Amino acid sequence: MASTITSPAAADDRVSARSVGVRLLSRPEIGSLVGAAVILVFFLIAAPPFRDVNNTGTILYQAALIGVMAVPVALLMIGGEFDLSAGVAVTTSGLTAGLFAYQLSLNVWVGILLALVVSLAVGAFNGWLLMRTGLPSFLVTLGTFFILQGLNIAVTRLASGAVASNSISDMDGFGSAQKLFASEFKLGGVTIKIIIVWWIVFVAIAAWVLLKTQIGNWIFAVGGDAAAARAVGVPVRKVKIGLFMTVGFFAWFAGMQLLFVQNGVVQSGEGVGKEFLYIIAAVVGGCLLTGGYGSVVGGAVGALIFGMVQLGVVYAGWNPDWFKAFLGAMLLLATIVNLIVKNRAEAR
Amino acid sequence: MASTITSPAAADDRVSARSVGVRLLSRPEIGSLVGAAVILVFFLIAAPPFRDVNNTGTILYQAALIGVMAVPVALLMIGGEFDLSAGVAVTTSGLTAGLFAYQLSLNVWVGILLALVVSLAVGAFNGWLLMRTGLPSFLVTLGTFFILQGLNIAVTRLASGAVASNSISDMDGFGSAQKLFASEFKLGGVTIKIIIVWWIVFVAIAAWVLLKTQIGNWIFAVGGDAAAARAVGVPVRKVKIGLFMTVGFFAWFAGMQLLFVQNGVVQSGEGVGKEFLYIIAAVVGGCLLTGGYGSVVGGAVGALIFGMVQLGVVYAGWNPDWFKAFLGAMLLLATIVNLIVKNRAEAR
Amino acid sequence: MTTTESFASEATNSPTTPIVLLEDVGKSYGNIHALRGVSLSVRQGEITCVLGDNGAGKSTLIKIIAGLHDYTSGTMSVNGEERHFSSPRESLDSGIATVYQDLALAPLMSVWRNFFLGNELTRGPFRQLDERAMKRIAGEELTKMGISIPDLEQPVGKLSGGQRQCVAIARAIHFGAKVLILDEPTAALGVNQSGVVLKYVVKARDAGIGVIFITHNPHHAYLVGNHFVVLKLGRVALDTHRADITLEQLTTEMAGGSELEALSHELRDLAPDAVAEIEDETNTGEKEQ
Amino acid sequence: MTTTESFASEATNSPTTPIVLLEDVGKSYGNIHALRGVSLSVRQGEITCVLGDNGAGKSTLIKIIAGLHDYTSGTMSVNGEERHFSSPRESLDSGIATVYQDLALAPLMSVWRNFFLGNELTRGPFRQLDERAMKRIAGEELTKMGISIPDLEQPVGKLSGGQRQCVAIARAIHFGAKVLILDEPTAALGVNQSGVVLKYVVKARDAGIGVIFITHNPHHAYLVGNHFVVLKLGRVALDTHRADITLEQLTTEMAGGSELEALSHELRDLAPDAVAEIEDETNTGEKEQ
Amino acid sequence: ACSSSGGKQEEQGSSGSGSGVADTPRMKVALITHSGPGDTFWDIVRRGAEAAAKKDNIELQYSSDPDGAAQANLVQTAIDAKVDGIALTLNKPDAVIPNLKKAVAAGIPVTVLNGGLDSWKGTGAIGYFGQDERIAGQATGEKLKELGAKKVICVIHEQGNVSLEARCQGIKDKFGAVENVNVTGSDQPGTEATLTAKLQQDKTADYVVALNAGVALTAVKAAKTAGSAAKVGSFDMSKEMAKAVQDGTVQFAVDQQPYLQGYLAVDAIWLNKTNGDTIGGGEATLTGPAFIDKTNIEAVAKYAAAGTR
Ligand SMILES: Nc1ncnc2c1ncn2[C@@H]1O[C@H](COP(=O)(O)OP(=O)(O)OP(=O)(O)O)[C@@H](O)[C@H]1O
Ligand SMILES: Nc1ncnc2c1ncn2[C@@H]1O[C@H](COP(=O)(O)OP(=O)(O)OP(=O)(O)O)[C@@H](O)[C@H]1O
Ligand SMILES: [Mg+2]
Ligand SMILES: [Mg+2]
Repeated sequence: MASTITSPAAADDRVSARSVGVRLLSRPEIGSLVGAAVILVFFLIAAPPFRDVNNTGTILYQAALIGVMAVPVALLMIGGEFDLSAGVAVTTSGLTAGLFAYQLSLNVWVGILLALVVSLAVGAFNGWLLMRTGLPSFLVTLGTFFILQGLNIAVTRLASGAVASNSISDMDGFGSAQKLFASEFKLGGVTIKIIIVWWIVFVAIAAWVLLKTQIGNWIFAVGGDAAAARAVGVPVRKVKIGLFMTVGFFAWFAGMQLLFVQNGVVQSGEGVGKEFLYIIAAVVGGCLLTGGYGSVVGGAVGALIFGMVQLGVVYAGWNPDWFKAFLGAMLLLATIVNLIVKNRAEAR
Repeated sequence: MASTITSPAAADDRVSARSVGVRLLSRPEIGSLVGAAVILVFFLIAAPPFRDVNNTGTILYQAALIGVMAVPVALLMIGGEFDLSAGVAVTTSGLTAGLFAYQLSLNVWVGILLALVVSLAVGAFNGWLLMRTGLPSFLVTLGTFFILQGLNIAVTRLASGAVASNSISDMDGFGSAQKLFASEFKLGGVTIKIIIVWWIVFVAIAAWVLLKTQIGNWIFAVGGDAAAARAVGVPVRKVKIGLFMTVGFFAWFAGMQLLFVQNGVVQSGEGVGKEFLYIIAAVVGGCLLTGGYGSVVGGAVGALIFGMVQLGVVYAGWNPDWFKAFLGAMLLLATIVNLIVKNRAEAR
Repeated sequence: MTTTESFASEATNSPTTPIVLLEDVGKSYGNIHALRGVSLSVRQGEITCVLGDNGAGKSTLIKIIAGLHDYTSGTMSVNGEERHFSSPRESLDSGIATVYQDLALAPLMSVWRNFFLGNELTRGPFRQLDERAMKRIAGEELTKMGISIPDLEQPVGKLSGGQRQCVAIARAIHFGAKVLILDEPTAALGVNQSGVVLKYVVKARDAGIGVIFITHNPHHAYLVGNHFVVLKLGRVALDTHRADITLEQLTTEMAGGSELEALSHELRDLAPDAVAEIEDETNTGEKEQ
Repeated sequence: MTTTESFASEATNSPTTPIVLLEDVGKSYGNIHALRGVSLSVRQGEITCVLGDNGAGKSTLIKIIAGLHDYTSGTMSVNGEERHFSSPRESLDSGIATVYQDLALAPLMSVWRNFFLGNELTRGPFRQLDERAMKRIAGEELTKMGISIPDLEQPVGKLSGGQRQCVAIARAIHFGAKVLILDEPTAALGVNQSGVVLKYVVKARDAGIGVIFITHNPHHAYLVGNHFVVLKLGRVALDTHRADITLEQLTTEMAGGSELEALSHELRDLAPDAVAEIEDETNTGEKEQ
Repeated sequence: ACSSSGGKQEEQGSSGSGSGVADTPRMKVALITHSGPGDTFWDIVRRGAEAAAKKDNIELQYSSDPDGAAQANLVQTAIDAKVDGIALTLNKPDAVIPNLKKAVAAGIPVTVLNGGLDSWKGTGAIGYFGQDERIAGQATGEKLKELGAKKVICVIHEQGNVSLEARCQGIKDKFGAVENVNVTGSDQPGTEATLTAKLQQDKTADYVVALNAGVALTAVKAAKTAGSAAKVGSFDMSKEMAKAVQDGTVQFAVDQQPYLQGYLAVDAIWLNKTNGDTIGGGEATLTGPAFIDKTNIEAVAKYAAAGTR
């Protein structure tokens, strides 16, 4: 009698098996992958230079420029928050390194380290203020967005007397740093910028962290339902601040790329508006704006879609007046394909 | 015996009375009002021209430029959606009226009507696509944002051969339309642009609709929990499409204001980025980005705060390099004041 | 007393056409077939209890009738007409009011706004909300259910679980027209409030309304039901009238037909030693932890 | 059988220091004073039932112990130390596991991820999630509770109400260390599953864990409880040991002390004419609908 | 960790245009442009204006907003603040002119700089300092012909900007084989990728004309990445641009002397206020175009390095 009650529930015959294919199809990034494939095929047909494998490097570079920052932005979005300051934070990082090294005539690497500290501090400040005030992250990071934008210009002008940082290209350590952040190499005829390699490495690590570690589980949880996560003991505060600091870290990296790809000069007005490109990449890649759902790989695919469309229109040689209209139509196309794939997967 | 059960529940003595003051304090817009007051006092002290009552018109005008569109954007946000195309839709409206009237040599009012039709259609399209695909509104309206931005430039160039619409200032009906949309009058020394009057009228009507009508109730409900609203029979689809069409209507109005304040010429590249100012105004005014909470009056106050800060920095004659940094700090200040007021109210 | 008695049996035997009739209805969520070949009829003045294990498909069934989901096979007719509701509005317009298990309240809206959501009272030429009337009615209805909500302006999200449930039930009862569907309405309710709800259900039935009542409490079911449908893994396992079943049998069916010695303890007035009996089972069970 | 018997009385009489001790605790939400002067003790190997009407303050009370809210007056000591938990993590680290009434599950996350949320198993030098082990354990624990969840990768948001509740309970029981708090755990559960949960509760008690059990079902309470606390409008209205009260008295107390003729019907095996009796009341009631 | 090369330590003393300060009464002049923040070109304009202000004992208030209506309202705030003069750009003439007229009506002398050649007359403004963008474009077209270009890509870094469109249009007027491409000026790496793609797509292009210095330098890099032989010409100067012209990586720069625009626009107000002068005699004073290439860069490089050219 007792065994009847503790015995396992009667076998449930209501579930038809889902093939591995269908299981795969229900991953958040798959829809955007199919969307990317559609866009790729489209441009392979419409834009002859797209077919030239040598141009792959250019397309990947365009994607990587958004894609690197899309990694932490996707993580942050899965964790339920926004960072509107992500775009200008990149400029802040580049400026910090450039101005600091130049003004104090220090080895470039010292400036790089200082920029890292500043970037992490900006992220930590965002996260701290968010948790401290309970304001929506849209507002908090909007504040830092404006503040950083202002500081970028004002401090640069104070230090260098102009609206760009002074060139550090002839200073000690520049060469080695440039090699790390902004060199390029040939791979069978294709010129590959090193940022593409870094991008792939970052995506791989972040995807692994998100799906296969405790931290990743917590990120999903704080984004899906912060109250529930807190109730079962997830350190919501730490996770969110950590996410903002991750954005800081990546902003540092992107800032260094910006600095060294431009021969050691950063324009202080740069970066405004980029935050939305990162968010767009993450959303196109299947991240939910409300948090709790998404994938890092999806964010990368979103960046790829965006990069392909941007350059595809150029490669196709279309009238540039229509550029934005094409871009919009393509984005809609990619996301609707995304949607159809998802619905198909769920109906099976 | 039966009466015992149906009898009213025992009187609950756990609730201490809340004074009218505290009740008032817990309205969503009050926090931002206090924030606005703080900013006002700040600039009254810091910027002498701010004290000159004759300059009120300038400040209100600056606020109204954002505030008019903040009305439907706040409603939409309370209804749980975004519209990233709101900024360029204004330009689209102005261009449509201008180009159409000029190219076909029609009475200006015909162009105005056509622009209304187009604006409403854009809104309806946004809403329809949103409901049809179930995509987040961020993505859908991002698509229309790019498409409209592209069309604005491409169609303008096709029609007028330049990047601005042809002037319609000498055409029939221009004078009467300008009187309606972009005239100004004196009120005891203060020059009041008519858009300020319209703004106040719109805010009053929208606030009334939101708080005192069935539609308003439904807007709160679809934003707070669309599934729950649908379950009790609220026509979620219609409400959301209606909200997008409201944005369309206001975009039409703002477009007409743009057209007639600029003597019948609209630059096709204008409007990009303004959508965020509207959203900022709504959020600063206490609307929840996730929907279901907020107020129209709050959105108006948000626009006022933004306008005051923008001009206050100029009136104070501060170094413009620091402008954005001040703006950010002021925004944070205003929202933190907002928060403190709210918390105080709730703790009472 | 006799009235009811006869009413109940009348309903049982009456050949009135059902208001809602489901025939062979199935529903799949992707690869999960939550309902398969379910037939059910709801008649005027009759309480149909739908019972069954967790995940048996009860809520899915009522969501189909409420218009929240569409069914994927079979037919549903309402008032003799075959229908596919595309939204809950259509179901409501056919006179079907529903209390959902997950409540369907907008958490940030005040109690009275939630109460009247979708059925707002208006007045005047501008169809302004009649706030005063709505607050009064909402307050009265809730008081009648025996709960005290300190402040009707409070957002629903701040109420206790049971208070929220009462709001949903009071609303459905207030607006119910022909069919009233209640999905585990008493789950979060206190003893007092449960009694009130059961009484309301009976009263609704007597007013000629067809009621679908979902519960895990066989006592509640047996107390008011005219007709019992037990679902098991998405299929109808039992469909019987009150006259043809005893409480014991019903309870056995609800527990999935397994032996119920142990469980029946909790369904009777028990002496403390019952605890020990349960204890026994635990010891025979093979869980380690 | 005797073991338990003696255990129960032992617990009742034992002078062991309480693991959790609340003295004169109060809690206000703004202008609502949800709790006032509540004292309560939770002892090892004892089940404390907290009972009371809807909105009486039960959930507020346990949220204080669980570290979700801080209290505004009085003192709480855990393991003899006075504590103000600033987060549930602190409470968990003191060995207190809680099943919340509103469940605390992340709806978009899969069942197994929810089960282990905050207590993930890892392996290898990189502390990678041990998915295989977690899925196995989650599956086993849920099966033991007698529910079948077709697919552990399914998001929790798609489960039925009872299935969700089972996930939360199974998790708390699996990780419970010293104190187990259950806020209306059986509310959405079927007959079968309720029985299993009650058994688990008893088992936890016998393992020396202190249990706080909130329920609206006096049978469930009386079946397992050693100690009963009834809250009324935020104050303790009754605080007694099992030995000092009968089920009838307890039920009366729970219903707020009102006359319970009518309600007791639903608590006993009833013949069909019970319906008529309820009917009677309705007729005497003055509600017009 | 000091650097052995570069850095501030090697910076040369900057050449000031320091001369005496006028003893005329202190004045307040507002400079209101349509520039976005952090733009090198406008930084030079501002420097010119500041130099004039310093010399003339003027307190300069700079403000800018790329949005037409907002710029117009900035003019209104200047009127409200009762400044003694306003220097403004008229790139969005229809938006700004109404308030310009108001300023004039309020007795405030107004000068126009940089943009608005076609619309400043009749507004009551006392002078215009800038170049005719269309003519500058046309001159560039001639120059490209001279240089033997066959196919030109004109890079617009702000889509829908009237002056930029006019430059490309001017080139087209005289040269013909011109194709436009849009980039985002404030995003250098993105600009590089887009230009790379354009050059990969159009292998016949042998000249890229950028419309500001930053984009031109990016175009040089893009041409290298794309493996294209295309040469680069540019509008506007900067420190880096001067170096690029010296190195021969950029063939020429069309200079409109932004420093001069800012300087004259402010100085003209001072002259008007203190001496009733008007510069240009009711006609526009053109500050460009001047072609700077290898032949004459030496004369300019020094000033470019100081940030005044
Ligand atoms: N939206 C959905 N998508 C996928 N599966 C679902 C969905 N809703 C319910 N299910 C599944 O359908 C089955 C039946 O669920 P349902 O909610 O109808 O059960 P129930 O009988 O109401 O259970 P309970 O008594 O626990 O409320 C369950 O296995 C559940 O996991
Ligand atoms: N966050 C909150 N803000 C304001 N008031 C609250 C909040 N949470 C609960 N309350 C109020 O406190 C009182 C007690 O609520 P609580 O949830 O503790 O009741 P409960 O005894 O658990 O009831 P139930 O049996 O219905 O779950 C109620 O009146 C409720 O409205
Ligand atoms: Mg259910
Ligand atoms: Mg509770």
